[in-house]
Amino acid sequence: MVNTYEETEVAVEKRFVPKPLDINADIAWAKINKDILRSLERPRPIFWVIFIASFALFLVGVSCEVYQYQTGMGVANLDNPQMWGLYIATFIWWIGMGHSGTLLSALLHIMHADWRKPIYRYSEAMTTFTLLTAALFVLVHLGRIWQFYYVVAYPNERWTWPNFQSPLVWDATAIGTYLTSSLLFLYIGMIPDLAICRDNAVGIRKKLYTFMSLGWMGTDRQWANFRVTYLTLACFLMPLAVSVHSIVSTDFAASQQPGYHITSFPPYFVAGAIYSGLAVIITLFIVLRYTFRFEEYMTMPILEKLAKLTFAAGMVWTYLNLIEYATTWYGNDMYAKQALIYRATGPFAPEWWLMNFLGSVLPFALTFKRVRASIPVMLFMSIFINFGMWLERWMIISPTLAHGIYPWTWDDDQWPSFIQWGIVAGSFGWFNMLFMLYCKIFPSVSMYEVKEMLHERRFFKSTNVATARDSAINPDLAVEGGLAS
Amino acid sequence: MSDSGINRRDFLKVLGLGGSSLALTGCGNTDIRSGDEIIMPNVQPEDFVVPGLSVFYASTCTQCGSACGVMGRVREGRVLKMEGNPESKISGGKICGLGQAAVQVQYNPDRLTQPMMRVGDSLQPVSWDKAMALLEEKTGPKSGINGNEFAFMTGAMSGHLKVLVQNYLDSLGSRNHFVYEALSPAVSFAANKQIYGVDMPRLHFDKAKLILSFGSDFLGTGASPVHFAKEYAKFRKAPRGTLIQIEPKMTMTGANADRWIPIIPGTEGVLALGVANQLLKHGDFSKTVPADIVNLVGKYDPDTVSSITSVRSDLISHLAGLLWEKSPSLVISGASVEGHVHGVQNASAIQILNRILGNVGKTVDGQAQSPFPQLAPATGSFASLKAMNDGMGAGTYKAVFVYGANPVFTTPSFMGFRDNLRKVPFKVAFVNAIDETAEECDLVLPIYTAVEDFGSHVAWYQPEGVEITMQQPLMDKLYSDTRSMGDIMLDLVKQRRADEYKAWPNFFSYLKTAVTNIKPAVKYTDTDEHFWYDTLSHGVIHVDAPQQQIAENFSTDMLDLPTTVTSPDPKFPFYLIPSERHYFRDGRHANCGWLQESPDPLTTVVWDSWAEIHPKTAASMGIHEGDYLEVSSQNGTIKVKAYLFPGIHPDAISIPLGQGHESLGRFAKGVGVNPFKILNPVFEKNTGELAMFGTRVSVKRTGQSEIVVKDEGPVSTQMGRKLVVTLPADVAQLSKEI
Amino acid sequence: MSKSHMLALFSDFDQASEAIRDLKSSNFEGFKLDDVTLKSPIEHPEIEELLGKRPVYVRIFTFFGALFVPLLGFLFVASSQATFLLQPKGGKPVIPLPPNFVLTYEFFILGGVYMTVLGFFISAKLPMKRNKLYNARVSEDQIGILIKAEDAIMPAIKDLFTRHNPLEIMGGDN
Amino acid sequence: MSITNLLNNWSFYRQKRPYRGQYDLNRQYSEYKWAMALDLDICTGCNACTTACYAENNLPVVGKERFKHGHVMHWIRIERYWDENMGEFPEQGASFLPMMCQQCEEAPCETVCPVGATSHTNDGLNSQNYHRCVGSRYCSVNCPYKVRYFNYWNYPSTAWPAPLPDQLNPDVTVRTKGIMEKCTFCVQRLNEAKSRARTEYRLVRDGEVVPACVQACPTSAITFGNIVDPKSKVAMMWKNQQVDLYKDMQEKDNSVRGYRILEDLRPFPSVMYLERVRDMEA
Repeated sequence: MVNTYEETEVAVEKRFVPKPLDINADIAWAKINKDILRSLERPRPIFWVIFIASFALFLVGVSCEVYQYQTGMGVANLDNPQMWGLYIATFIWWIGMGHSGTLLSALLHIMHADWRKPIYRYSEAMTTFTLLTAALFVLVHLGRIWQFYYVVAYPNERWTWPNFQSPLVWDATAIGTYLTSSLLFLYIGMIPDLAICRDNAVGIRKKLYTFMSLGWMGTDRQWANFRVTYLTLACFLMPLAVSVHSIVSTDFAASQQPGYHITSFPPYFVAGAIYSGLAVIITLFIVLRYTFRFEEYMTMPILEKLAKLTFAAGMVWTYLNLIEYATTWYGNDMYAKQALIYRATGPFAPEWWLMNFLGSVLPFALTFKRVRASIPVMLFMSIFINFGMWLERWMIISPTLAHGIYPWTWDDDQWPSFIQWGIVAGSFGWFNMLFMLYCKIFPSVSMYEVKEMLHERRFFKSTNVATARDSAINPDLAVEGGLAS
Repeated sequence: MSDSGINRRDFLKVLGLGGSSLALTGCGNTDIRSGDEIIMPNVQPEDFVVPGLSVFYASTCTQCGSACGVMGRVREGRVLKMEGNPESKISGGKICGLGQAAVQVQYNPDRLTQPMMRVGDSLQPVSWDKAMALLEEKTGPKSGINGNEFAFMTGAMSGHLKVLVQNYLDSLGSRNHFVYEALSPAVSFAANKQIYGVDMPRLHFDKAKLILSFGSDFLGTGASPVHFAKEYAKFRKAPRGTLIQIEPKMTMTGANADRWIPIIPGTEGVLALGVANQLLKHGDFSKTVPADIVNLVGKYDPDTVSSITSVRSDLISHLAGLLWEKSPSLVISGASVEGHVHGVQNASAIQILNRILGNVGKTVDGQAQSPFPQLAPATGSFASLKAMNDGMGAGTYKAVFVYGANPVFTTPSFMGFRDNLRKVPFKVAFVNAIDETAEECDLVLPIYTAVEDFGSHVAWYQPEGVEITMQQPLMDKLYSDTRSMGDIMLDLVKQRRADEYKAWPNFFSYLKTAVTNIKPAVKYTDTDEHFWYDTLSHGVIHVDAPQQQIAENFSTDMLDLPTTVTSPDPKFPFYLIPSERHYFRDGRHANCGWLQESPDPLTTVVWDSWAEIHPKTAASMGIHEGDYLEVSSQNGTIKVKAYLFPGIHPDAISIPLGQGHESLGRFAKGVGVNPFKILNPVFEKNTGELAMFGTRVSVKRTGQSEIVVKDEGPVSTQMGRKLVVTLPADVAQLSKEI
Repeated sequence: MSKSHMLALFSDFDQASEAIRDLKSSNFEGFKLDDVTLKSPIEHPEIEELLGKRPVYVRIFTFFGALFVPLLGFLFVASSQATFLLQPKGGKPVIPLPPNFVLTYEFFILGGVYMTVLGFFISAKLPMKRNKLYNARVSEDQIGILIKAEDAIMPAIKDLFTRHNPLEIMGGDN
Repeated sequence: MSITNLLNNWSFYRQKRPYRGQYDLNRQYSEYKWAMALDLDICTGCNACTTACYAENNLPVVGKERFKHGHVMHWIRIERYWDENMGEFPEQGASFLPMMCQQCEEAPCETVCPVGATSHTNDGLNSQNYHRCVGSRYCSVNCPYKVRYFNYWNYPSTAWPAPLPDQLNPDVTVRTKGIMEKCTFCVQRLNEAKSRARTEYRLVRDGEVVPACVQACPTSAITFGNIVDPKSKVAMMWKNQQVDLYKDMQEKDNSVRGYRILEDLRPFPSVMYLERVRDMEA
């Protein structure tokens, strides 16, 4: 029977439970500009202290590299079976962190999940800088760093080209594509905000922003093009991000080294990448929220959502991780099995078990609301998870190389030298410097999109019930109404 | 007959065409060093030096006593690499790593480049004139030194240099030519002399179906490793012979054996008699074996032997069975058998088996009788060292020369050789690089290396016929201030016998004359000149000589071996095995980087000394690989890393010789330890040789530990991979192979 | 006749859209709807109902980029492999397909992204010069309506705007 | 670098290797395929080959410290294995395995080099181009035999104190830091022999040229030659041992000794080993 209008309304009133809002809807738009532009103002002294510290750390890395450059790779304490070490491990780790930034931003944009809006900007920036950091390791790890350009396909009279069969060349291509594309994605998305900066800046900055905002005026024509472009880019960037880390994984999956030669590596790496990326997003979320007083924009519900996502990603990674062990075990390939046993019992056993604990057990803490709600705890969680993911990369590289196919060259007593550790540490200094500079030059929260968010909120608050009612009668309206948030 | 008559240009042309000698002795082309910074060393090369073209010159390897014929690859006036000389019956075109390292002796960064004279307690460089003047003053006619006050110690020598040395001693009226080799075959020579009446019989490995080797590492060390390796290869081809090795510590030969049997050091002879005991059961030997020997052998029943030797009694009869069915066989003994108090008895007991099996004449045979006894090698003995040491101790000698030996390094500490040497007023060493002995000397003279000098050699193991191997310079002298040992000896002889030797301005001409005298012996019909160049270009002279007749006199008194278990001294529970590394021998070439870095075949350890100990023993003592052990005998203690090694008798501990130098340059100094030093004064009772394997030691953990630097990884098996596959001999069909 | 510009600022979007709807209904001559431009701090797709769809050419660029760049990429890779001294590697063919497909895929993304961005700049006429009637507040929280019309009708439009109580009206007065 | 080139030679560019007839006496550029046969039964593990290689190929002596860190550069190494079912004593002796670059036909190292520094020559060698190498060390990671050695230090300035450089072989470069190197089958000797043969309008005769290790080996355990020439010793041995260059897995009678190491990984090595024989009755 057809139910009457009243029945429906009552039913809806009963059924509809308003969701907690990600962001308070009544912030004045002018205030948004003010708050966020404040983060671009002259920094406090503590900023410079941290900046100098990071720079010093970076210098440590540089000096280590210079020493290695002059003496030879031997100082890194790599040896015959252990041809790769922390450099490659850390390289994968940085690349991995680069994933959640752009990937998440693009994914959530396509899915109209508007809680991405306050956090996507700095995540994309993070992506860019992690990629830049990762690129350093590719160079550092080369025996003849001064010949690195041989890997680039450039025309020359000798008709020599890179070997396009090599996964390393795929890497170079993929990372190059990813770096430039996500840089463009970041820039395009930032143009309206640059316009805002331009309108509020003076002096040299005015010139900079004027140049970069390309004369954006927010006309409806510009907005129309902007919408299409941004969506298209998002659609391209999602598969790209996935492809990048699967290609990184082929460096190993495509080789014959037992413990590398595993079919499930591409998804495994992507999962790990997203996992660690989310963790670092949380870390930066908390840092920025605290430093720039962004409580109103980077709100707890958003952190909560991130935490849940992290847990989900963590579980995906855990699953693939276990799958790797299981397939190795039941696949019963002698080489791979020995390598696995060696990882679990050999000299690298402590790191290996710690890795499994941090990666697979620790995230279960995220199932508790009290954990998700506590900022310091979340900070530690995110950092430890990322440490676990770094260990994972290392456990893929070193123990397996130490215990390859050929027993004569097995090697139990190889440990990274100070040079390797120094360069790894230096990379953190490098990343910090870049990111801190970025936060002071460009808005780390997207103003115009926060406004859009509020706009929709206002719209729904006025029409919440109505929409709900319509949705009860005609569901596709509900979608349009954006209850998807 | 001297070369003074020849026009040098023609001379060189001939050589160039003959592709033979780069005879640069005294020829004044640019010094290699002067061309150091120039891309092509010889800016104006002699016309036989074709840039970019390498020429091979025949010579002789002097790295050990085997006197292999070798070829030196020479390019732009520099010798680059040593290869075997196919015309040499000894090397057969092959070469070992030790021989390869000859070029590193030549280009060694720590070579002595000028004469050194002792000033106070340090050696200072002097000019050759001064040095020779000093020699003249101390040993010349005017010095009034008489023959008994003079001693000349050399390593094993043969050929014309030896003749010259002895002539010099004659000119002094001295008999004191002390030939000393730390690892000399004197004991086996003595045993062979007793039994076969010859120093060294010829062994036909290729003819044998079974080789029963008691501790003879013929593949690694010993008489002629390269030659024996070649023979071994033939022996392994179809019909494939079986090699059984019985020794306390696995040698390279043992590692290649079909069956390796560990045994208590020194009891090999007993085991041999035990085997004989079983062997006699297989048939009637009443005609071939004297009754007294049969009776004596009768005492060694398997159980007694087993209890003495720790070899399972069933194995003994098994061995006898094998020997019986696989005939002809060959039973040989090696250093670890002979280096005991009753070494000769051991060796004789082992040779008994050849007698019983009737191998003599089949696989054991006489060498060719050399028609040139004066060139025959002097292989050295411990006795001569002892004589000289006592003489020095008693202060008999006013002057001592040392050449080709390093006694200060290789003598056990109980002899106090260093102190005795110091008592001698005037000591001269002829060396390539300053070693421990040279450090003690008053005058150190830098001589040519083997690749710069002329010479002739006769190996003490001759495969077939007699092979005189010629040594000729492969390049001009590297350092202008070095001289040929031959030239120096010639000058010294001329001190007293000037007119007899005036025909020869230098050793080159002397040697040329001497060698040309051999011409009739080889029925060479062409001119002397051609004979000389022919000889040089081929590098060897083959003289077919009649075979030595070998006797078979066995008597029971050669075989008085203990029939009861010797109870070990509780204070020193371990047998010390000072093992001989195949590229180190007595350690004279420890300053070659290649040899230091070439892994020991069995342990794969490099750049170090180590103590091999059986895993079982190690476990019982709580020793792990890399633990520092204190190995002490009555005469001293050395600290050395442990290496757990399954191929050693649980009651034995083995430390390789050749390391532990206190001198001899950057590559050798301070590397490892020197087990020579802790050897006990135990002597072989028939010959008085030092019983190298007779020392007992105690082993103590120090608590320190360090990684053993080796090529081997953490595992020593194939871990289930199909890397080296072993096929049972009865399955393999070698006869069908190519 | 000369044309001139006028910018009206409104506090929120509803007022602005009302004004435009009004403007639309009252049809002055010599004035086209294309001459109306909405300036807003955020995107308002709804406005298209009033002003009609604005032309967007980005997709065409994207299409060609994603189509031809990978093709060229493949040819580039293949021909360079063919010319690289003809050295077979690891028994694989000189031009192995699987790796080249991976690279082609990257070229596909690359072409797509770059051409899209290029298309955006061309289609949105960026970079452009701001005309003098730009007001910084439209980037903050106000909605601006910029119209271009004949001077004759300018006063009429002006009081049409004033009816929708704008915050400010700039230009158009001469 | 043209499309016509691609289209004309497409099938050639798509040819997978090794294929039968790839090496052929009548083909101008691939009438050689160098191969080895190594008899493990008569290899005594004496290391003469290793030292010969040091002398011939200018291998640096790295010293104790660097050897400890696995930086040793021996292109050919002798491995010593104990039997897995060994009791208290190794009663059947040890197994020695000389291991050098196997010059695989389907070499795992070649595909992965980012700059194409290592690739296959026309005479079937796995060549290493020192000038092109950037030192990513990927080839070594992917080498199943781990026979590629990396210059971790600047050996030219440290490993040869004067006058040791005078010994260096002028036909072979001295490798600087940061590049990969490996056994080349003494390619300098092969090339010399090939050009000599070419000037005399003939092919290299069997036994005319051998690598340093083969020349030194006192027991002649290693046989080297051009496997394309059916009359060469090495070719006859391969045939006799039922080892086929183009087959990934060998199915053979159990009395035949020939095999290639790690065949199951399908690298198609060019070195055939002959199984060690032991008299089990002894």
